Amino acid sequence: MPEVHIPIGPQHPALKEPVNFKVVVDGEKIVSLDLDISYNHRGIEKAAEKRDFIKVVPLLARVCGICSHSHTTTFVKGIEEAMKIEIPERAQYIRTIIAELERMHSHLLWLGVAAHEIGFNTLFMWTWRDRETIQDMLEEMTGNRVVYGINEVGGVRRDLTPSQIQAAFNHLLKLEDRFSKYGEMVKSDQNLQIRFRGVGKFTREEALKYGTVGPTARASGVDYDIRRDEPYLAYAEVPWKVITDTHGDVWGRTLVRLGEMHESLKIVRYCLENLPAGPISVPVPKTAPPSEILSRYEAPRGELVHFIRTNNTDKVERLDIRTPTMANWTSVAVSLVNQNIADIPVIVAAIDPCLSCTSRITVLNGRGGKAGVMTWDDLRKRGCGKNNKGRSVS
Amino acid sequence: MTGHLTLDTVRETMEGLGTAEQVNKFRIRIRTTPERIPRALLIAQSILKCDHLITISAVDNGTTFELLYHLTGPHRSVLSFTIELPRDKPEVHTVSDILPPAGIYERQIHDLLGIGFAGHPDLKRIILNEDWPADEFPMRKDWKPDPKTFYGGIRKEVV
Amino acid sequence: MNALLLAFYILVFPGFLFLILYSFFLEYLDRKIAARMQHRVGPPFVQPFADFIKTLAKEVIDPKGVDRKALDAAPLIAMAAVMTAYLYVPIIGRSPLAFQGDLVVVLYLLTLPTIILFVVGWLSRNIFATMGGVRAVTQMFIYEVPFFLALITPAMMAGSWSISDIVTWQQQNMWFAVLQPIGFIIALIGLQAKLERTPFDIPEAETEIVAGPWTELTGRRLALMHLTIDMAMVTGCALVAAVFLGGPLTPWVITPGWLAVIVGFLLFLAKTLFILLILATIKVATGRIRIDQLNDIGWKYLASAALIQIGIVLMMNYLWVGA
Amino acid sequence: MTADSRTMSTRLADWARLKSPWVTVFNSGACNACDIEVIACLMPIFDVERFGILAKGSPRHADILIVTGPVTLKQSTRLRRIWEQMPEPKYVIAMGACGASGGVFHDLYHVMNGVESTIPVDVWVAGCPPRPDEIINAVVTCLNLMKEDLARGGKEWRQKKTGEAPASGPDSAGVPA
Repeated sequence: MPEVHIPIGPQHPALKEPVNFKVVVDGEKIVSLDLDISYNHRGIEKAAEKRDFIKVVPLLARVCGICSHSHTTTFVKGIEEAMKIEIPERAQYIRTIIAELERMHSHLLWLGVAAHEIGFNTLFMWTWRDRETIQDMLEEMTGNRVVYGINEVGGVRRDLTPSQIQAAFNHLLKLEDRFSKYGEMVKSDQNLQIRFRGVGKFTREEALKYGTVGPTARASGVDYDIRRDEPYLAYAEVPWKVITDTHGDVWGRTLVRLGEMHESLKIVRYCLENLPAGPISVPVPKTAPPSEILSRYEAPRGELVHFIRTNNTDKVERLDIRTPTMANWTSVAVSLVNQNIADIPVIVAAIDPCLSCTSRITVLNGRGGKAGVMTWDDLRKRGCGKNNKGRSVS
Repeated sequence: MTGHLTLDTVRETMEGLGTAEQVNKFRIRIRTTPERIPRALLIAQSILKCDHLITISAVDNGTTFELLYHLTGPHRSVLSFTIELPRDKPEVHTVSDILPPAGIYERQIHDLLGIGFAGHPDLKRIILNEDWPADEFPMRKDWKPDPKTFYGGIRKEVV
Repeated sequence: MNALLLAFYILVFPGFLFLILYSFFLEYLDRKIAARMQHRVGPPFVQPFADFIKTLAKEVIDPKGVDRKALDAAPLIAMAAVMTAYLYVPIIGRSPLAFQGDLVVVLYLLTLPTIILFVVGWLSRNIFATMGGVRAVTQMFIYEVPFFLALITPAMMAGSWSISDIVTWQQQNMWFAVLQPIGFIIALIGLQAKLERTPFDIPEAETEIVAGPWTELTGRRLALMHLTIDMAMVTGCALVAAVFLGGPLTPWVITPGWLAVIVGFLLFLAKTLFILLILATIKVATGRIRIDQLNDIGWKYLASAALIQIGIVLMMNYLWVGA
Repeated sequence: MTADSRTMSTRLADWARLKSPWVTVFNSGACNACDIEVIACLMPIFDVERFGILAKGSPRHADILIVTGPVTLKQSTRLRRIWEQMPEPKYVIAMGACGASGGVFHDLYHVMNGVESTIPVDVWVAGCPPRPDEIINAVVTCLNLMKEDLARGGKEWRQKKTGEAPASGPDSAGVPA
């Protein structure tokens, strides 16, 4: 078969979000690949410079729907560090609970989508059905199923009542045996193993060289986790451990994420049991002193970094968001070369891309890290543009 | 777990390249000049064993452009190399050969702020759409979207 | 069988009208079982019929530079092939049109829909459709050989190439599912692959190449092609039920003719639904495998198992005739 | 309902169109909160398959296009093309605050403030993100709208009533009346 250019995306059933792969294939094997991720760029950083600290939090909660709490916590944690104020212990615990619940529902969502990528819809349905229990918990605590506006500079907006805590304990019991059930099911299921083992594999050096973060890196043995390296919120006091694995392929990432779900559940239970009493927020000055903060946070997908510079006004002088998926895209492009087309959705889903966060980068093609990128116009001239009058599949 | 890098070990390894100062318990900022950045990063990568590039942040503080290279490693502390670029000709050599993920962040900075990266394998347009005018850089402080130029997208009436 | 009764047999009762209604019912049952196993409520009873009528009434879009007439004709050819194959499968007793060798004719006609899918994929000039078409044909090479072998071994034992004779042979002796379990399993796997259902739905892998050969089909073409695949499901289930589970005949002869017909028909329904249950469970319990993995599994395990089955049948024939 | 002047076959076709609406989701630069809520509708708890709603990959097979997100500049060309690829009769549901006016991303430099700027929209859903049951309610309103359109032959009567410019896409004359 001659060199075939296949545009996959931005409208594609496998991708829950708009990403475009221009894949050059020989038969079923991928020769070179170019990802174009910039469909979600909305210009959030420019808008953040025009909003004061109270109005910017709802905007940042909507950078990405699945990890909205991560973005608000990172920003708010940075501003509090700039203002040098200590928020009450109870607010720290509530933020940790919501953060870990978000990690659990994000990993469950990922497990379902990964199973859907290989056509195993039953696991997709079951995992998402159990994710609804976490959604109910989040809705009881924060008032909204997905984008929960519980963070504000100086603490938390809503308090946890004893009845909510009791309801949360019952939910956690139910979730615990569901997680262990999925653990056995995934480990014993031949189908997942055939499609996941040895796919998109890279070693520890490659993982570090291409700058992978989060479960993708921990699956190759890289032992980085911001919750332990630079402890924030209540992670210093809570007994938990970092899950790492040595497989390095999609199968390893599945195991890491399953382990992390169990850890998150333990953290939430611990935080709910010894939730300290006290106020939930602290009055905060309107302006932040001039300073430069690199606020790092362990989002479900990896290391999320907000670079904040304040200059004695009530607005941010510069906010630079680097999202975990952005760091993982290099590794995807490199690990996709000479795999089969059928594996593209699996490998891409393995880093659990959250494109609404990324919306920033196009990546080099696979030949030895050099960047030879085809833009949309080259494709239009060469590939799908010419075969029908503006009605081609984009 | 190896201990955090102390200020004087960093000062001693970086003695000719720039001044170091401790920002907070985890972060040390090193101020250098654009020419020495590739050498500084090589030393950080080899001697100080910083194997993970967190990100490259770019700031337009009205007068000049500032670039910050944040690195971390198994020692768990963060090194931030900061350089300043003149506003009229912002040019610096690329570091994507030393740190492959840098190729990504540099492309974004080039697109949003217009900073040139010499020697970058491919510096084409990334995050703005295809019809965005080439000379407009949205993240610059002095940039305002003027309604006359066409930035892309299709209006419903125009088919 | 005079001409009027034969026409009624072909056109109405166990003929085309019943085939269309039964294929809607089987699709409904398939989706309902899959939904119930996934803890969902599942579609209402009329859903397949509503889908068919709606897609029939949609606008037909022809991408630029596409051969309209060929794309219109392809689904009709596939449908005709499956319908004629259906006539030779015994539904309420020996099929009146049975002749020596109708097993081979049915097997050949059942492969036509896959080839038509490849043609449709090629005609619709869309990269996804062509990829899907190529995959459909490569998959066909892999599962056809074991599927044919699995269905020929009962013919060897029954000593005749007609499905109706195989059914009468089973009436006197044992069912072939009991005599040749390996052949029965391979036939089920082959049927699942022929209907391109989940472990083998590589051609229209929804998450990889949008909808495979179906991408550019719209309006009545989509409706007819979808109906063809449903009819192929009915014919396939009926074929495997007849060849391996004894079809509509009972071991003891029922004297009044009309009672035998009714009992035969009920037996046919029971066996096809049983096979559908197996296929639906396979569909729900597995995920899609890659085309190269299917290649290994197909040739390593299925083909060799089919050959072993033939060896066993030859030995049994020799002993049987010898004893 | 006016006296039923339509023939038997059109009444059957209209009944079928209401009974099996196929949906395709297009993310035009959203924060994917709306997307996971739309997928949550397909899941066991809210299960839209009991109304016959199926999520289809290719726009060729879909009747209703659910657009999430404030249309970014880059996505508006794709959104337009996807909308043109859908066979008649087609309907568009704009999701949440972003679909209506760009929501929290209103007037950002890379956003086109809502789906209405690129393609004609039939149903808007409130909420950020709207809950799955609100999404199902939106599909049901869309079906009612479809029922009235079919009874009056096409979408023109709605345009005349609201006085908005008729959709400039391929008009709905292609529908077999």
